[in-house]
Formats: sequence, C-alpha cells, structure tokens
Amino acid sequence: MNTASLQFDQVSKVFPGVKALNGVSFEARAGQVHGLLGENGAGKSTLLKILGGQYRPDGGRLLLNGQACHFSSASDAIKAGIAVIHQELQYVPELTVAENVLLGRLPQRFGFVDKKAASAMVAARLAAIGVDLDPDALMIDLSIAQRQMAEICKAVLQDAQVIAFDEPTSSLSHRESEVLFKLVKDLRASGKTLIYISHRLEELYALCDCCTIFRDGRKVATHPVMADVPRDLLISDMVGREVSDIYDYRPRQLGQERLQVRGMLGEHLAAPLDFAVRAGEVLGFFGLVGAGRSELMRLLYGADARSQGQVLLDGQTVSAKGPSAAIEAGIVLCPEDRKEQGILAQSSVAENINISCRRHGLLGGLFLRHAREAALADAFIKRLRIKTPNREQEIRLLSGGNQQKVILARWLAEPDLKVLILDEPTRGIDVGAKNEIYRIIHEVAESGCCVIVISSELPEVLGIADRVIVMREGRISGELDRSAASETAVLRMALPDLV
Amino acid sequence: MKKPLNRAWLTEHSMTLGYAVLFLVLAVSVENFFSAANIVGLMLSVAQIGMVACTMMLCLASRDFDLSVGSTIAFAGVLGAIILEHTQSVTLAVGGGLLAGALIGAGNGVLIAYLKVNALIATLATMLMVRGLAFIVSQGQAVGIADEGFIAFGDARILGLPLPIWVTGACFLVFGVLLNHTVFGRNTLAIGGNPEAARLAGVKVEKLRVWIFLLQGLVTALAGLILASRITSGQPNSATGFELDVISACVLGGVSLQGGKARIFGVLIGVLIMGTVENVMNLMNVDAFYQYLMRGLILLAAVLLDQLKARGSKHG
Amino acid sequence: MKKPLNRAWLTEHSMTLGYAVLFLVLAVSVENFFSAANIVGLMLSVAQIGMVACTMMLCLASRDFDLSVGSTIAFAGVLGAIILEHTQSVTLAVGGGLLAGALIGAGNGVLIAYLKVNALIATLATMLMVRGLAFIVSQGQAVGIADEGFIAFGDARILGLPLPIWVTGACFLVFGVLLNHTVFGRNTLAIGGNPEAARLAGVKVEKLRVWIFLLQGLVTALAGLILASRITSGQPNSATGFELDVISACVLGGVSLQGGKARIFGVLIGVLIMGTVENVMNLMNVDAFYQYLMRGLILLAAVLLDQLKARGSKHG
Amino acid sequence: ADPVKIGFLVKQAEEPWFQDEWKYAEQAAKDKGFTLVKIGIPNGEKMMAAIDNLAAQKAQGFVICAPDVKLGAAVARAAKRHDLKVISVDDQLVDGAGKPIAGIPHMGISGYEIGKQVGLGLLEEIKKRGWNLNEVGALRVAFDQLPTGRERTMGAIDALKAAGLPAANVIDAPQAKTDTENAFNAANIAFTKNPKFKHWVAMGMNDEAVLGAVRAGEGRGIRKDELIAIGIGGSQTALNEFTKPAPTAFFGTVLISPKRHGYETAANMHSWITTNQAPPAVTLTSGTLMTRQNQTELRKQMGL
Ligand SMILES: Nc1ncnc2c1ncn2[C@@H]1O[C@H](COP(=O)(O)OP(=O)(O)OP(=O)(O)O)[C@@H](O)[C@H]1O
Ligand SMILES: Nc1ncnc2c1ncn2[C@@H]1O[C@H](COP(=O)(O)OP(=O)(O)OP(=O)(O)O)[C@@H](O)[C@H]1O
Ligand SMILES: O[C@@H]1[C@@H](O)[C@@H](O)CO[C@H]1O
Ligand SMILES: [Mg+2]
Ligand SMILES: [Mg+2]
Repeated sequence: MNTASLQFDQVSKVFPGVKALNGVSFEARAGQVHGLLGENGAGKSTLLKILGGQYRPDGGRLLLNGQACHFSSASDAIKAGIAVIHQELQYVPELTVAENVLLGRLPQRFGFVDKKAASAMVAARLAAIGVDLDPDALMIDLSIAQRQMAEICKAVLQDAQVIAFDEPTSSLSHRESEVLFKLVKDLRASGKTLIYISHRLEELYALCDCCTIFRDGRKVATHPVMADVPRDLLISDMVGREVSDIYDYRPRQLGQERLQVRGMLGEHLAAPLDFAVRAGEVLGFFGLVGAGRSELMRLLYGADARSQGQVLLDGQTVSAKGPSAAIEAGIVLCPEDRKEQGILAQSSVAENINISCRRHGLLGGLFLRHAREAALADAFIKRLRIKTPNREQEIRLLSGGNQQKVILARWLAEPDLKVLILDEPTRGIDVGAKNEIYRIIHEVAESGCCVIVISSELPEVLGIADRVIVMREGRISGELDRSAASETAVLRMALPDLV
Repeated sequence: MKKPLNRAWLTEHSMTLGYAVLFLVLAVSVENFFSAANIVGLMLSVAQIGMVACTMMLCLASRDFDLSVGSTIAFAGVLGAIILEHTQSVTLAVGGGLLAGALIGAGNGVLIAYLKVNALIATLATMLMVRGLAFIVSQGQAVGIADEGFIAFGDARILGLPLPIWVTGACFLVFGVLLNHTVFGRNTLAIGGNPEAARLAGVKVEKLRVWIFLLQGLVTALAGLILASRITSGQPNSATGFELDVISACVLGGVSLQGGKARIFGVLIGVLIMGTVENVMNLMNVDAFYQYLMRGLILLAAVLLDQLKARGSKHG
Repeated sequence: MKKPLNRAWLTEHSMTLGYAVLFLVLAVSVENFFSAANIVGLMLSVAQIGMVACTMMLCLASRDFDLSVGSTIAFAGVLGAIILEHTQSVTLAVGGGLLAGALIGAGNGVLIAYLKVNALIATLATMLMVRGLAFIVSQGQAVGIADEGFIAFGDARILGLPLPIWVTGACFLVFGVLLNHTVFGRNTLAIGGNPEAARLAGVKVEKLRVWIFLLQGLVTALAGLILASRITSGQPNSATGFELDVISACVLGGVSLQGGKARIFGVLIGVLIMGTVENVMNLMNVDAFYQYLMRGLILLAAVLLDQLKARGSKHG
Repeated sequence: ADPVKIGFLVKQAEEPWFQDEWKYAEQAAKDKGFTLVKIGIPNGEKMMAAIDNLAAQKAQGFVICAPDVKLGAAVARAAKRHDLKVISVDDQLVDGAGKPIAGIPHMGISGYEIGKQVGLGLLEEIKKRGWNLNEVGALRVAFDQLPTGRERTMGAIDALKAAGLPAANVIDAPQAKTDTENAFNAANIAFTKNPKFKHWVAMGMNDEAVLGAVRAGEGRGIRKDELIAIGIGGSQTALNEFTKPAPTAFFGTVLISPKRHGYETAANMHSWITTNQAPPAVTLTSGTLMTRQNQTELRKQMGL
C-alpha cells in the first residue's frame, strides 16, 4: 500500500491585523479522508491556499512524503501532485467546460489544441464519475452546481496524489452531493491523500476517517477515528461552547397575512404563482436545483422583470420598479450568490452594512453621519460575532461565512424591516454561526416580520420553518405545515414524477 | 495598533509625500520654480484638467469611462462664444454652454446606463459628434469674445489668485465632499465595485449613472467656458487629447479603472504631478522631443514608486 | 435543439449580417463604391488598422490595453528608413524595425506583467517615450526611402491585390488560428476571463502577457514598416490617434474591454465597418465637419443594433 | 540690466518647419547673446500656460506662432499683464473680430498668398504641358478643421479658377488627420470617384498631404505625366522626393524660409528689448517655388 502522506509542520500565516494560522501541525495519510472543521474564519481555507501554492506560509513548512516542499506558485503545487478545489470557484466564464477542466494542460496535436480529444477526455471522465455535463458548454451557461462539478472534475483529472476539497458541497444539491461522495470514496480506495473541509457534520461523519479541528487559527484537536468522536464534542471543540438544539425553534403566535404574492410570473417560471406569509411566520421554500425558488424571490423583490404578478404588503401594492422600491416598502433580500450579488468586494465591512440603511439618518438630508455608521457597524460586528480585525477591513478579505453575516447585518439594520427573504442563508456557514442565524431569524419573526427562507438543506428547512412550500420545475408543487412536514413528504413533492 | 496604522497611513499618503518631496527638490534646484508667479501659473495650467478630473473620478469610480470631455470643452466654449456674440448676454452664454454640457453628459449616461452601450464606444461616438457640432456651429473658425464681463470670468483675481483656480478648488472641495460624505458618492463607488450587488442593495444604478455623466458634462462645459474666456475665443479644435490627460491624472492619483476605488486627494496630486512636470520642463528649457521622453519616464516613475511601496507594505 | 442553435447563430453573426446588408445597400446605391479599384482602396486604407487589431484583440482579450501602437508605427517606420539609408540593406532595415517593435512590446509586457504597472499608464508612458524617440532619431524630419526593393514591399501586387492587403489577410488568419486553436490563444482568453483561475491552473500568466505584448509590438512594427514603404518615407509624426481607432475597431467587433471575450471574425468586421464608413462618406462628398457627426452616429448605430439583438435574443 | 531672455512659442513643435525656425532663432541667440526659451503650444490652454511660464522665468518678450490666429486678444492680454513684448511669426494674430492686433509686430506669410503661389506654379506647368484646363481635375487634399489649412488650399484653387478651371473640376479629398496616410486614403477615393479627368493637379496644406496624393496616384497608374503636385513648406518630405533617382509626380513645393522667420524675429525682439526699438508692424516674406531642378541653388540662396 502507498504510504504517501502530507504533513503540516508549525504552519503560520499572518495577514494585516489577522493571525489566520498559528503554528498548525497535523498529518494526513494516504488512503484516508482527513476532515477539517472549524468556525468561519478559523483558517481552513488559508491552509489549503498554502497547500495549493497560492500563499507562502510565514512560518513552518509542508512535508510531502517526508520531503519539505516550498511552493512559489500554484503550478509548483500542481507539479508536486497537489490539487485543490477552492472555496471560491475559480473558473473562466467564457471558456467551455472542457477547456476549464484542462486549463493549463490542454491536449495538443501539431501545436494546435486538439479540441476533439479534449472534449472526449473530459466527457469520459465526467461520465466515469457520474456527472451529466456537456463538455462543450460554456461555463457561464451552467448553474453554480454544475460549475462546481466541473471544478471537481478538473482537480480529479490532474491525477494528483493529494486532493483537497474546500466546502465542495456548499452549492451542490442532494443528488450531486451523492455523486461527489462516491467520487471521494473511490479516490480514497485508490490510495489518494484527501483533505475535506465542510460545515456539514453529517457529511463529515459519512466520509472522513479522521479529522482536525481549528479555532482562531490554531489546531484544537486531531481525532484519529472520526466515528469515535461524539457530535457534541466536535461542536464544542469548534465553537468553544455547548450548542444543544441548533435550530432553536420555539412556537410563535402568528398574526394576519402580511405579504401576499399574486400571479407572479417571470421568464423562468412555468406558471403564475401565489402564496402568502403571515406576520411572525417563517416560511421555508424547498426544491431541487433550478426549481425556480430564487427566480420567484427575485421577481417579488423587483430584481428581475416580471411578466405579470403583484405583491401586496399589509394590503398595499408594492411597486415593481426594482429593489430600491421593495426596500422602501420594507422587503429585503439576501441573494444566494454572495460573491456576485451580495458583497461590495472592495468596500469595507462598515460600508457593506450601511449601504442601504444610511439613507434614514442623513445630516440635513444630505450628509453621511460617519460616527453613527461606525457605531452601527461595530454593534452588528459584535451582535453577529463577525470575525474581522475591524470595521474598515475590506469585506473580500473576510471568510465566506463572515461575509454572509455582514450581508445579513445590512438588512437587519433596516429600521422598517417587514419582510426578510433569505436565499440559502447558511451556505458555507459554521454550526455556531448557523445557530446564531437561526436565532436571528426567530427574533425577526417574533417582532412581527415575515421571514422567507430558501434552502436546499432539508433538515434546515424542516428545523426552522413554520410552513414549507415546495417548488418543482418552476411551479409550486405543494405546501406543508410544520407538523405535517417530514423529509419524505417534502422530498416526494420536490422530486420529478417518477413515470 | 499604532504601528500598522502608521504604515497604512504611509501607504495611503505615499503619493502625497512623494509629491511633497518632489516639490521641495524642485523648489531648491530649479530656478524660478518656487515663485508666486510660477506657482500661480502652474495651478492655472491645470485648472481645466483639475475641474474635469473631479467628475472623471466619479465616472471611473463607477467603472465607466468618458472620452467625450475634450470635445465638450470645445463645444461649450464655441457655443458660449456664439451666444455671446448674438445676444451680448453673459448669463445666456454661460447658461447655454452649461446646458449643452449637461445634455451631452446626460446623453452619454442614457446611452450607457439604459441602452447598455459600451462606455468606450458610446463616448467615442459622442466625442466625434460633439466635435463635429463644434465645427459645424462655428463653421470651423474660432469665435472671438469681446465682452469684458465674460473675459473677467477667466481673468479676474480674488486674493491674488485667478478665478479659474478658485473654481477648480471649489470643484475639488465639492466633489470631495460628494464622494466621501454623501450617499451619492458612496453609491457611485458601490456600483463601480459590483453593479449587481449595488442594485440588489437598493441603489438605483441606471439613474445614478446618468447623474454622474450629467455632472461630468456640466463641469466639463464649465471648464470649456472658462477656457474660452481665458483665451478670449471659442475654439472648435481646442482640447483634443484632453480626455487622456484627465484620465491619466486620475489613474495617477490612484483611481482604479476597474471601478470602486477613488480618492479625491489622490486625484489632486495626480493633476499636480502632471502640471508640475510640464511646468518644470518648460522652465528648464527641455527640448520638445525630449519632453515626450521625460513625460513618459516620469509617469512611469510615479506609478512604479506607488507600486513598490504597495508591495513593500504587502510583504512587510 | 435546432431552433436555439439558429438563433444563437444569428446572434453570433448579426454584426456580419449587418455588415453584409450595409455592403449590399452601398453597392447598389453609392456610385463607384462597388468597383474593384474602390474595394482595393478601402482594404488598403484599413490594412494597418487591421494588422494591429489582430494583436490588439489578444491584448484586450487578456484584459490589457495598449495605447503605444501609434507611436510604435511611427518609430518602426522611421527607424527602418534610417537603417536603410545607412546600410542600404532591406533585411537590416526590416529586421531592425521589427526588433525595435518587439522590444517596445516586451517592455510594455514586463512593466505590466511583472512590475504590475497599470496598463493604461504603462502604455501611455511608452506611447510618449516612443514618440519622443521617433522624433529624436529623425530629428523631427521625414526620412526618405529610395530603395525600390523596400518600396515594393508596400506597392507590389499579387493577383491584383497589393501586398499590404495580403499581409493583413495573413495576420487575420494566423491570429485567428492562434486565438481559437492553440494553447496560447485559449490561455490568453483564460487570463482575461479570470486571471486568478488561470494562475491556479498553472498558466504562466506573466510570461504569457509579455508574449502578447511582444507580438503586439512586432506586428505593429510590421505595420509601421509597411506604412513607411507605402508612403516612401518614415514620418515621425504619423499614426497619431491610431490606438483609439484600433481599439474601437476591436470593441466594435465584440471584443470586451473586461477581457475574456474575443472573436477574430468580429474584429475583421469591426475594421471593415470603420473603413467602409470613411470610404463612403468621402465617395458621397460628405462635408468634413459633418463626417465627424456621421462617424459618431454610425458607431452608435452599429453597437445599438448589436445591443438590441442581444436583448431580443435574451427575452425571446 | 537683467540678462535678456526671449521666448519662442510655436503651435506645432513636431513639425519640421518649426524645428527649423527654432534652430535659426537659437543661432540669433548665440550671435546676440541672449537666452532663448522654446515651448511648444499645441492649443490655447497650453499657450496660456506657456506665457505664464515665461513670465515666471522673467523673460522680457516672446515670439509666437499661435495655434489659432483668433487667440490674438488672449495673447495681447496675457502679455500686457506680465509686461512682456510680443512679435508674431508665420501667422498674423487677429482679435475677436478678425482685425490684426495693433501693437504686435508681425513677420510671416499669408496662407492665402502662399496658396496662390501653388496655384500659379501649377498653372505654369499645365501651360507648359499644353493641357486643356477643362480636362484637369484639381485635387484639394483638405483639412478644413484648421483655418490656415483651408486658406492655403483655397488660395491655390482660386488661382486655378481665375485662370479658367471649371468649378466642377475641383475635387475635395478631406483627410481625417494631417498625416500622409490619411491624405493617401482620401486622395485614393477621389481618384476612384472621378475617372473622367485626363489630367490631375494636386495641392494640400503641407508637403505631407500632397505626398499622400502622389502615392495614391501612383497606386492607380496616375503618374508624373498625368499628375502635377505642388506642396507647401519645402520640408525634408519634399526634398526626399527630389532626391529620388527618377522624378515623381511631386513636382515642387513652395519654399518659405524658416531662417528669416526664426532668426530675424528673435533678433528683432532682442533689439526691441535692449534698444527699445520696435520692429516694423508687418513684414511679409514670400514663398518661392522649389522644384527638382532649382532645389540646391534655391536652398543655398536662402541659407538653408
Ligand atoms: N487575503 C487576506 N487578507 C487579510 N485577511 C485574510 C485574507 N484571507 C483570509 N483572511 C482572514 O484570515 C482568517 C482565516 O480565513 P479563512 O478563509 O482561512 O477561514 P475559513 O476557516 O476558511 O472560514 P470559512 O469557513 O468561513 O470559509 C479570516 O479571519 C479571514 O478574514
Ligand atoms: N440568468 C439565467 N439565465 C438562464 N436561465 C436561468 C437564469 N436564472 C435562472 N435560470 C433558470 O431558471 C430556472 C429557475 O432557477 P432558480 O435559480 O430560480 O432555481 P432555484 O430553485 O433557486 O435553484 P438553485 O438551487 O439553482 O438556486 C432554472 O431552470 C435555471 O436554470
Ligand atoms: O503651420 C504652418 C507651418 O507649417 C509653416 O508652413 C509656416 O506657417 C505655419 O502657419
Ligand atoms: Mg473557507
Ligand atoms: Mg436558488
């Protein structure tokens, strides 16, 4: 058996104001899946970026099969047999799937790219791992999940000894996740060294042989046998406190119907849709990838043009003129694609929080109140436990989960919040933070707002929603009250009819 | 906490410090450089670029681009001069010029924001059309200005400084406040950083863009009128290549062409560097051909300095 | 599967179709337009722009920008002429000109790729410096070319078409193949589309960039030499403003300034549109002042058409 | 007294003509012992900056060829404010109404007159060849965006018309920029459009423009026997054509002397400053037709 192994020895990395990694040591063995866990901002991705040659460590070293290696670029790491699937997908939108997968090593014939061979090669590999994707499709035309699968295929095709996955399932649906799990298991069987980061504990238990837990840039513990670690220990290692019921659901008194959506129809919906939300209600939306949940919410929010439909809030028609009108009426949306639609990447945390709500507190109706904005930002950083050196940090430098919290803060700062729509709010978020977000969701609901949560994680929907609407292929395929909503009931509504 | 702040401060203001050092060196080494007359002359020489750089900064910050400013300067000047010739009314002349500028700007804005035309092509088209208009309305001839009131506009002095310098100063002040202390400015940066995210956060992206271009047109027209008054004529072929000068000054001042980044102080420094280089070369009687070489070298030196420092701070 | 393909095809080639229609309309309505002499003249008039547009396309596709091409044309022409004057060797003259172009390009590339200088500023600086050099080496005077061999370079005809047109055609062919069928081309698109992704996939981003600029310099120098041979002299002040023409042609042809998008066929159409518009206006005796207006309008019309169609296909 | 410092401001420093003017002004500076400050002023804005700059350098006066003659009033005002003496060279400065500005002595040429000389030169050669004016197309490579460019070419056209050239035979070829390539393209189209003419004459605002017409003609088989082209300036561009082994259609150029303009204006300014003796209000120099035959002799005569 292959004994290749990867050792991290006292690895440290410092960013201005942040000690992202602080003397981390552990070893990942061949033929094993080594799980990495930790809160948002604990330093997991930073470690993988060092592994992938993207960053150089400020201290410590990497040993591959006992040999110290120093990567000065990504290509060095690739040459050494390391493949990393990064948390932020790294693809070229205007190139095809095949070209993306083979980027950096396109097959050539007589000096020309052999496109046929490339397509065939990628098609074969995609088929082998069970992914249904056209290798000649442009990346930009794919869904996020499909892009993710292409990225995974890219790493696998590198024929690396070490493959590291950074939250690969965060944007995958159930079915694609299954494909991935099988792939990971096959790779393990073939003796590869695998590193796997995820915030989903079930996944980690199902896949990993052992795990290492991070907190604040330090290693807290390495557990050699994953199956032996009790769940509560994992969570408390990670979060540094006990979390009993992460969904934290408490029954609430529901009020009148506040939000009514009537005959909503847009480009990607199959039929006009109606639904309503009561004051204080948390309404969950479940569906498979592409079911049309995001589209429905974007139409409601005025982000996309509707072909018909109406939104009533407290009996008043809400203008469809665009997000600004919706916000003015008290409807806000946290979009699903954080990087493209959510964050203002180069702006500070404070700026990202204040961008919308600041219009309420202008000096003389014109000038910004800097002190007030700063105080507000600080308050939210504290309340949501956003991990950032200070409020002036550019948001793109925060870890993914913390970025999500900032976007949430942006909307919680709205003084007149009536409807809070969250599209995949806990994607890429650690257990502790998830718990905090659920708490906030309940808080908001308790104050009499409507909360709509779209999620592709079934347990989450079932755990927090008072009522679940299920969508399928651009239609509402069913609706269940909390009491009636079981996994099977919901899935039956979400899956295409089995003919 | 103290140390990194100092370094950040240094990084932030390195260009300013660099310019201050340059200025000192020139003051002691170049004859006649550090005299009231020369400094006033220097400032006057960048007055037009300075004004327009203020709005160009907004435009670049919102990830747009405006090539039409040179033509607008010419057109506003010519138009003002013609109106003045016909009506003898300074108010009408200035009003007409400004209105024309605002319309041109708004036109650019509508093309880019609503009709989604690429900013480079849209403003290139307006650049050509407006230049054509300037030639057409003037029949290709400079239009003389005789009105003393209008000429005073570019000539009068307040506290020893010519009016155009005051106007430029006011522009820097107003647009600095606009950028840093108003929703307008912040939203401008937001749409430059990520237009889609800004829109979802409630920014009226299209409307804002039109306003930015409208302001740009307005300020450019003002610069054109002031130029016309300074040179006592509206010249249809003036200010060619002006757009590149303005954009360079902005980029030199740290405004990113990728949008989302702008500092009014940086732009001021960028403008001053451009003016100083030219001024000094003329003071030192540098041969015209070598001036090209020198200007190129100094541009490079300035950005390389900035670059080195940025890297230093990254690794340090 | 059939229908969307057709529509996609239509979208893809709308510009070409548009140009074909324009061409037909002009052929029947404008006297002298559709004559061998005129078509050859038209093609000759865009030969230089066409050559350089091929490499500019690569440059823009990789999310860069090159303002120095106009100066390089002038410098290569002047240098070639001077070498020829001194050595009487066509080989040395052409070799020297090309070498200079390649060096200028590589210099740009190093500045941008390794020293991380903003492309606008870097190439603006080279534009100034190279123009200065052109003036300096020629002392501001046109350098005459008497060598028949060298002149033939721009004058000789093969199958009735002047050599420069063949060269331009060859450039389109070579760079079309390069873009679409080689690793070089695909990687160029990749670094323009997402430099970080390309780097992580092991593409040598810096090296590639230098090569792109080097090629750009080389082809530009070739264009400069051909121009010099056509006008039988190296003129230091030729091709001013050339860079904007080239970039416009590319953008008109659908090359994105945001990088990652380029189609050689689009560029060809962009170049032809620019040439045709100018040609027809002169054929139709459009007044010089109105030509500005028309050029602007037609640019706008072209992109608006493209825009409308893009939208139509999105909603349809 | 302060050392004498004189500015010499020209609109197009890149043009060979102005390089020559500067060269001869430099000679005057050496001969008379003053400092010469040379600044290029491509537009009104740069012109104002340059005058301010001169004042800051404590110059006492300057010679100027402004980017536009209508900048006269602005020049006069700026000079007065800084107490500088002014002489205009090449192009005479006028006020807003188009009247020459009193108090600014001038030495130069009249664009229109120079153009006329081009026309007369063409006519003489036409007569020599025995062409019928009705069969002659007059190609005007036009850059009307520049008023002096228009004046010059119109001067030539008017001379031809006065001699009987039908107005319909005047063919405009508007160049988009002032370089040879653009002239080439414009002329090429003009030739295409008008196959009916047996003979051609060509003129333009400078030698570079006319050269474009000559090359375009060659490309279409219209060579020196069917085309007479006369440029303006007598620059290296023209001389290059004359030194070619075989004559081309580039028949001649109206040579104007940068030497007189450069040297004399600078010297005049010097004596104005030192002896307070103002030069004559207007001195007009004339151009001379330079051809392949008389080039050496003529240039020697002019001290070039
Ligand atoms: N380029 C950078 N500059 C400054 N700080 C950074 C940079 N990259 C990461 N950080 C900071 O380093 C810390 C570790 O980040 P990292 O992305 O490794 O966390 P993570 O464990 O992957 O979190 P998540 O689960 O949210 O993805 C965070 O505080 C983050 O804000
Ligand atoms: N910009 C777009 N261009 C083309 N098709 C789109 C676009 N946006 C959405 N769609 C399509 O519209 C349908 C609905 O997508 P939507 O994103 O609303 O689904 P969803 O239920 O939110 O699923 P997901 O988990 O993918 O977010 C899908 O078939 C999707 O492919
Ligand atoms: O611009 C011209 C210059 O070219 C020379 O001919 C002298 O006169 C000037 O007006
Ligand atoms: Mg991470
Ligand atoms: Mg969705």
